[in-house]
Amino acid sequence: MQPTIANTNFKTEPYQINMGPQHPATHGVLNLLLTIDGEIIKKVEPDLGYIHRSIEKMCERDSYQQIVHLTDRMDYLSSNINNEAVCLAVENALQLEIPERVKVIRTIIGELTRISSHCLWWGVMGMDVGALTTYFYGFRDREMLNDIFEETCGARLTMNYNVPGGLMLDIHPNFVKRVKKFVAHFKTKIPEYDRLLTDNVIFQKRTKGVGILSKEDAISFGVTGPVGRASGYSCDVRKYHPYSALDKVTFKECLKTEGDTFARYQVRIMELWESLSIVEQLIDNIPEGEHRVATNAVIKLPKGEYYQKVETARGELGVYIISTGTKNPYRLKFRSPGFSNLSALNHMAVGGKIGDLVATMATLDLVIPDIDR
Amino acid sequence: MNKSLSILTNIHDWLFSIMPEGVASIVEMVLIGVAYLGFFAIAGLFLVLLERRVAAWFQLRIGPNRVGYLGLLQTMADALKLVSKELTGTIKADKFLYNLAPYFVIVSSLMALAVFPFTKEIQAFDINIGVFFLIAISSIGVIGILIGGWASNNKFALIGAMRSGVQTISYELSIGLSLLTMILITGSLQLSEIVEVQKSGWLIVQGHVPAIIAFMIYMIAGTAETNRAPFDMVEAESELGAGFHTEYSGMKFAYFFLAEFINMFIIAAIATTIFFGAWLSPFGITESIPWLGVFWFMGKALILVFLMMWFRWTFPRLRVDQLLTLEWKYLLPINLVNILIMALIVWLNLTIKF
Amino acid sequence: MTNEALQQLIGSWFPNPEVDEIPQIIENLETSEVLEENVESSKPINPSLLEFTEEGSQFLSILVQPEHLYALMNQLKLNKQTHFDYLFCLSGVDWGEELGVVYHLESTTHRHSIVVNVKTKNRENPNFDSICDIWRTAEFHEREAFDFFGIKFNNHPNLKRLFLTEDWEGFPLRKDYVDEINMVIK
Amino acid sequence: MSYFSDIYKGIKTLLTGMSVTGKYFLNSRKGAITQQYPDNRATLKMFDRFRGEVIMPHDENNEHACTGCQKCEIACPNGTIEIIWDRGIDEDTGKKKKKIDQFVYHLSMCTMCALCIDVCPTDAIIWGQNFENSVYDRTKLTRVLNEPGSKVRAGIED
Repeated sequence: MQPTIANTNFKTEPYQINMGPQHPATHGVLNLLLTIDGEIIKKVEPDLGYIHRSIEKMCERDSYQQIVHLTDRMDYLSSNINNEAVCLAVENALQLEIPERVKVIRTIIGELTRISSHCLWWGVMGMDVGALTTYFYGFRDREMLNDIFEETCGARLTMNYNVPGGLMLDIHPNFVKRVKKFVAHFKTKIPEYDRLLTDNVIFQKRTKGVGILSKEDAISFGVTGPVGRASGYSCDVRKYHPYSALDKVTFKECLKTEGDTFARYQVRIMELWESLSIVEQLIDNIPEGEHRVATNAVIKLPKGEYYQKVETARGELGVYIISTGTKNPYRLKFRSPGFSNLSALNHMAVGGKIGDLVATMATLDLVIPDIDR
Repeated sequence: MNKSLSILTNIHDWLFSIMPEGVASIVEMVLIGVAYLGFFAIAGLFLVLLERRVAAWFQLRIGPNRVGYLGLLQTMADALKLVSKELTGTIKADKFLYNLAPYFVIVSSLMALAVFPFTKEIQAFDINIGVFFLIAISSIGVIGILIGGWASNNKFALIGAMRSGVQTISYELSIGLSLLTMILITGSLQLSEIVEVQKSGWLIVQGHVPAIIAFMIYMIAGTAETNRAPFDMVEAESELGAGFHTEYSGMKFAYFFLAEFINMFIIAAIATTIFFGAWLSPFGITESIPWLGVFWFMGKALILVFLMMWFRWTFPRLRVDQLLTLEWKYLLPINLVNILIMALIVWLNLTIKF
Repeated sequence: MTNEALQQLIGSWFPNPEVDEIPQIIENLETSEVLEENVESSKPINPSLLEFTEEGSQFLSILVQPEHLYALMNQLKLNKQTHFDYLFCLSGVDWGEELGVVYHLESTTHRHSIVVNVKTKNRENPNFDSICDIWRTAEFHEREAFDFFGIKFNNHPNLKRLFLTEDWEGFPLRKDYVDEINMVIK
Repeated sequence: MSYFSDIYKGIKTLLTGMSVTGKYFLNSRKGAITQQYPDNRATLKMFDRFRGEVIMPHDENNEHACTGCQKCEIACPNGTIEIIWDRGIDEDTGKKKKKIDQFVYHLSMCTMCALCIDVCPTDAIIWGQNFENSVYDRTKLTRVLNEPGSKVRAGIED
């Protein structure tokens, strides 16, 4: 028989490629082992640990003051909120009475950190879908925030501004003025973000109906933060377990029900507005008072287990401390939001194309040190 | 004839006077080839610099401003660096094809450069099927990309190359059809004649509405043809790293890179020739000084190049299936209807002529 | 639900057969009507197979035997009254002599939380049932616990090292782990 | 007709996006956010609280405020600070008193967490605003903060 196209055994088979650890879209050293059939993704298997520093083990030998600075290096984009989580856990365990001033300042800086993180995310989101200019616009606005942080805390990224018992230093005299200036500036920039990227027809085509995560799956995967809220899962720790001064402000939880990439994008843009409004409510009403209460030089937590949740820019960060009454924690576990969010990536990306995977990953807003801890 | 341009004729005459005819024409060809090669290299480097400066201005940056006056020598320095770099490659690559691919890409874009009427006199090769030649030549480059992507023995490169194939096959149609729309007015494929026709009004004015639609389609398809954002599926750095040229380094990479920018210029130059009257000045204001035609040609082409850069630094990238949807569901049907309308307009003599 | 009510309800699922005169069989657990009756009867808490404690923690904490872990977890999620559908933390812990896993659960409908502890004395080959088909987030967290504590989870679909390389020796977060080169001990 | 309205809306959003970038393009002269770093050294000033490096200020008599209490050494998470001390005779009281011999600071290990400065009872160490810390030799990052021949300022007690 003559070989013809009809009887030739053309076989197609899925193949594997390594996306990362050096890849522009993985935002750090994350390795995704993709099984793809042409362009269609069959399986995504993350390979982690490229920058694992075992912070949990280091915490077991450090004092509680020292642990705080390690948390800066987990999710470096919401470092102040991470600091706050550990400080709150220690303060609750010691049953310290924290001055109102500290609570308000912590909340303001926490929300500014969230804005800063979302600014970076917005820039990178644009870049991941191919609009390279967004990156610089996002960073321009973030720069103002970094300057505010630098002036008050001394550092731009790894701030270590919180200590158990309050704040390391009082706010800088320029702080209020600068924050107000930023709020006024940023209010004109978010509509510009919308005009440039959100409304863009190509962007909407790229993101709508891509990487869908249902509410049930979101809960089952433990997906929190903007990603969970875009699926209709109301999971804002600031609402359900308010900490610091968050019970004194009014803000609405940004919820969407579509659960696709565009919904996650929109939730983050809405959160920018909400965070701005929280900052506005508090910035004029910083109460006078001490910025710190004295603690023992050596903090010893009473024997027991303590769990503190906070809402970082990525979702719910949990700090789980098991203390045996010594100056070090017996075991300290960070429940990092990125780790749980990443676990849903396979579920969301399968069936999509490589471009969809990149867009989905961009809205998961992964920070690799947060996953690798 | 103006003095400055008669130099070219003088050289031609002098060459033929000092040597036999056969030798003289070969020497002349070589000279022209070298001149175009020089132009090619300088234009490529200049376009890279322009792209970087324009990108910087869009992005609140300053751009390269260190090497030379205002950074004008920046790309020269980059080229020097690329020349001195090691040529790496994968072990199991198909060596012959792997090395061939960059030349394929760069030669095809160089060939296309030959037919452009920079002014009335400066046109290396006034072939009578000019537009057809351009369309044919400009799609050879994709074969180089396919070869390079396949021979690299890298899956990312292969995906990029395959995307490139899909993209070029689709968008060739739109380019061809939109140019064909304009050919209906001129009735000739020869570029010099197309320019002649435009002496009574640029084609985009002559053809009014369908011509503008054809121009928009041409610009979209042309951007796709050169694999530039928002159609840079081939490179798609956030998806494929670098796409088809992942495994190329040094000068071989520079060839791909230069070819991309020259292709961008070629697309703009075709648009200039077909839609905007090539070297013709607006309203014939500088008709008395023919050598200014070069200036007009370059100016028009650079404005179109700037437009493509503006696209690139504003828009997100399309996904590969949306790319095909755009072509087959939007551009192609509109284009076909547009040709009909244009035919009607030409038939009923509704074109605008001055 | 208050912690007392939770304790009463959950405790009734696993009665201690040696103490209780009316042994409740675990197979009955699939039907939740039976359970609701149990609550309504509001009999005093039977000495259960589960140990409850609220001491030293803000959550109600349960200590369960490894063999009952999966049934308990399944019930905690499926039961309408408890409905712990959100596993927000899964931590491996080296308790010194024992190895254990701590599960933090929260219900997104009732907004109550609970902690489930499970421990084993077998340090050579610690073994628990995997719960990753109940909460899918557990798949990664269990791999993490396996990676750092060497705790094996039965029925886990893909139990292998997550952070460390495949050829890593030992389990770093155990208290008896020594690495004289890379670990700085103060 | 949604086919044509889609095209119309699509093109409109694209042009809106281009107007945003186009506006920045036209204002590029004054809007640039680039810091041309080595050129702007003269005007570049760090904030007062900027954490560049730990320094120990000395007054005109070559005296510092460090009593050698070693609280910073204990507070440091990374072993960045090493204090080499011995006991000297206090000139006023004649009693034996702890004094520092060398205050060694390993900048290469410092994470700028500010715990040492926070804990210092005499404000002997503060933040320096120097940020150009890169050197070619790693050993240059190990510094002795107290100047040779310096001593504790009189009256400083922890």
